[in-house]
Amino acid sequence: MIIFATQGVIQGGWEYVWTAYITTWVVLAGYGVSLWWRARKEAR
Amino acid sequence: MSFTVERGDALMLTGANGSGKTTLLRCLATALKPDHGRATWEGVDLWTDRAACRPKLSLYSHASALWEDLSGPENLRIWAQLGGYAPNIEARLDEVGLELRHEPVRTYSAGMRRRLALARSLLKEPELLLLDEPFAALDPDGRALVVDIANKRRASGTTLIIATHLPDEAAAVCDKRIHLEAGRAVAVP
Amino acid sequence: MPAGYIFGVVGLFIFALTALAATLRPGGVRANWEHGIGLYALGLLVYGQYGGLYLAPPDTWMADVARILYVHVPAAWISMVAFTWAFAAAFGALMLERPKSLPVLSAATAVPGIGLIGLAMALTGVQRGLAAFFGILLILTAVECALLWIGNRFFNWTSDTLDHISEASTEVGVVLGVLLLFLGSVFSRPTFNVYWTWDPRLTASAVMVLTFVGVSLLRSSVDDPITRRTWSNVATILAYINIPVTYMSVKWWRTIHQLQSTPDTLSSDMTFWLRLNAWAFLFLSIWFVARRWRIARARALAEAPPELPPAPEIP
Amino acid sequence: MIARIIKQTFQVAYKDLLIEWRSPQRVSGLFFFALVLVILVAFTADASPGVLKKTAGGALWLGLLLASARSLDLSYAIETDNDALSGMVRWPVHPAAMFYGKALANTAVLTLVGMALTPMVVVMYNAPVQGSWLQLAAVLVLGGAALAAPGTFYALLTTRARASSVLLPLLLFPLVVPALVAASRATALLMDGDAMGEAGSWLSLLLAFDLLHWSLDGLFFGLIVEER
Repeated sequence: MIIFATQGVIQGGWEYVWTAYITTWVVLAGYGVSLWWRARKEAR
Repeated sequence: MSFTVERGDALMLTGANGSGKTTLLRCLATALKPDHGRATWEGVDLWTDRAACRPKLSLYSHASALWEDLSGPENLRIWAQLGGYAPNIEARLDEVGLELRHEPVRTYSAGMRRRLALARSLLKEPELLLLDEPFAALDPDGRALVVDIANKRRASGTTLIIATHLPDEAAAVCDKRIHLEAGRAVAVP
Repeated sequence: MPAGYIFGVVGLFIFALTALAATLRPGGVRANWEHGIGLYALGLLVYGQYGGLYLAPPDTWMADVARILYVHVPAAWISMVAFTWAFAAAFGALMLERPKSLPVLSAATAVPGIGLIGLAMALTGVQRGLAAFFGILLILTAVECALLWIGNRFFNWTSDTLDHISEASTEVGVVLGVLLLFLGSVFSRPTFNVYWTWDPRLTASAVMVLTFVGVSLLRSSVDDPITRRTWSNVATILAYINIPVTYMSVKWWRTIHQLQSTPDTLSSDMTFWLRLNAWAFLFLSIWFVARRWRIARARALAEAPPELPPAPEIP
Repeated sequence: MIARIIKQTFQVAYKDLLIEWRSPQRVSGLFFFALVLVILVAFTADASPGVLKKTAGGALWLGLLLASARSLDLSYAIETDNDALSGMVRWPVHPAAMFYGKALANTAVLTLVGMALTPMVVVMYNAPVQGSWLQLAAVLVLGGAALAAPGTFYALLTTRARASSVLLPLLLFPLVVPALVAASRATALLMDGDAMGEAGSWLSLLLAFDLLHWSLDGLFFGLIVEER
């Protein structure tokens, strides 16, 4: 768990970092796939 | 299709529903940009120079362009002011056979609205008067009135183009006729 | 030159080369030329994110949580960049409806623009800033008009081309903007102990994203192609111009001080990874815009009316 | 040319206000709509009197904003009933005159509703005006103008687009955030006491927003009013 900066330094917090990175990848990859999908649908 | 009207001519457009009469009139009235081809008035392109053409044209159609909450004379007065035309309201109302009434247009009957809308489109004293189904929703008296007004305008040099389902009525005004079928001019059946 | 820039220069070089090759290719533009920059962006993104997670040093105050910055800050910058493209393309689409006015406007903005820059050199303080700002604005307008003229004259750019680019950029900007808001919320939980703070940056970004969502919706609810083009271009321009005003207003409204997330306040190792990720996001969004542009163009072709025979000349 | 545009502007504004005058139930309906919202904000916030006092400015402008969306829709409904709008384009009324005329009329209506609403807010939120009434009037006029200009612009787009009733708030509300923030902060300061003399800077932000939108929207109106 995170302790809100009592002495100025935040400790740990890797779960937030992982959430952020994984979301980024999911959003970017998801958008890329949606573009590919829509382009294919449009080509037909 | 391609056609020319001379100044003071009266042309009748006939054809079934959806044959393109209204679209053609709207293009001529600068209400619609022609997708293809062009129309000119005395050498001036109707769409690209629409600012110059608009004061000379008037379209009378099923869209009456009236404000429902204002009375008939008020409607006419405001339209006259907006265009900078002489607001001779009583004479205008008299011309289309309406009395000076101060109830809002909301309370008018369909025929009275049509007459008021006709009075509005005549405010401009247009060089080219486009009439889209001018006889619709009018009683026999009203139709006779429209024919009478159209003939008077024509005598004073106004060019008329009338789109109608009733060629017999319009024949009292027009001497030329174009019959449309699916957007193309064909021989009169 | 800081180490991070070399990746940007390489990427822009790849982009310019592939675009030029595609344009000059005899027999028309080959499809999918933009995959070059896309692959480069993907490689850069993998490397940058790995570096952000494991190679970059932890921050003095925020320790490992600061690693979120390597995705958060690029998303913020590049969504802004995408909206800027949308704005520039919308302006271009409006201008290309009157291509003859382009050289005139270009000259008419370049001359006072250069004059203002010259004036800025002689002035000091706020006056200098104002003169420089408007000078740069005018020169940018002049440059865009010149580019539009060249594109129109030699590369067959039309109003539609730029409208499709604007449509694509708006969508990419909205995707990055939504991502940005989510990441901001994830970042603010461990650092401020709340998921959302009404600080100026956050509020202004949220309003900006919502504005452009509105523009996208407007685009999808107009049927006539030409009406849609004009309306959404005008709406894009108004939405973009509103961004600085929104930012100023919410800044005055609530001023909670916040660490500045510009490279200058971070250690040089951290700036390197930040720049690398920003380049990766930039090239990725170029790729996205190009892909999305193709879809928009295909749709426009599908809905275009069939060709009619030429109209007879009016005598 | 300019003289003609100015003349037409006032004719259009006169026409809109005359229509409002002829059907006063519209303006009074707007007033009560805004009033209900102001009351509901107080209900749902369930705040202590001190906090309520601070939210008075925000509640007033929220009520006005939501009422403005309705009023803008209505101001185009009178034009589109019988297609008077296209009639004006072809008459021809200059697009700038149409925009400024309608925007002026909308400003007048919104300011009027705001002026009627202010005493209600003062009483119900127990927020007596401590600043100058003149400044408050300026906030109401400038704020009304700031909602009316982009509103007049976007309401035209949305009346002609599909799904218009959803689209207008989505386009308009994010855009007027600066005006809303400035107007509600200035109102709150004038009601709650302006110790630091900040109301002036909010007024200037409002003025800047007004200048931006009254100039640009008027410029672009010609592009959107024409049905190609």
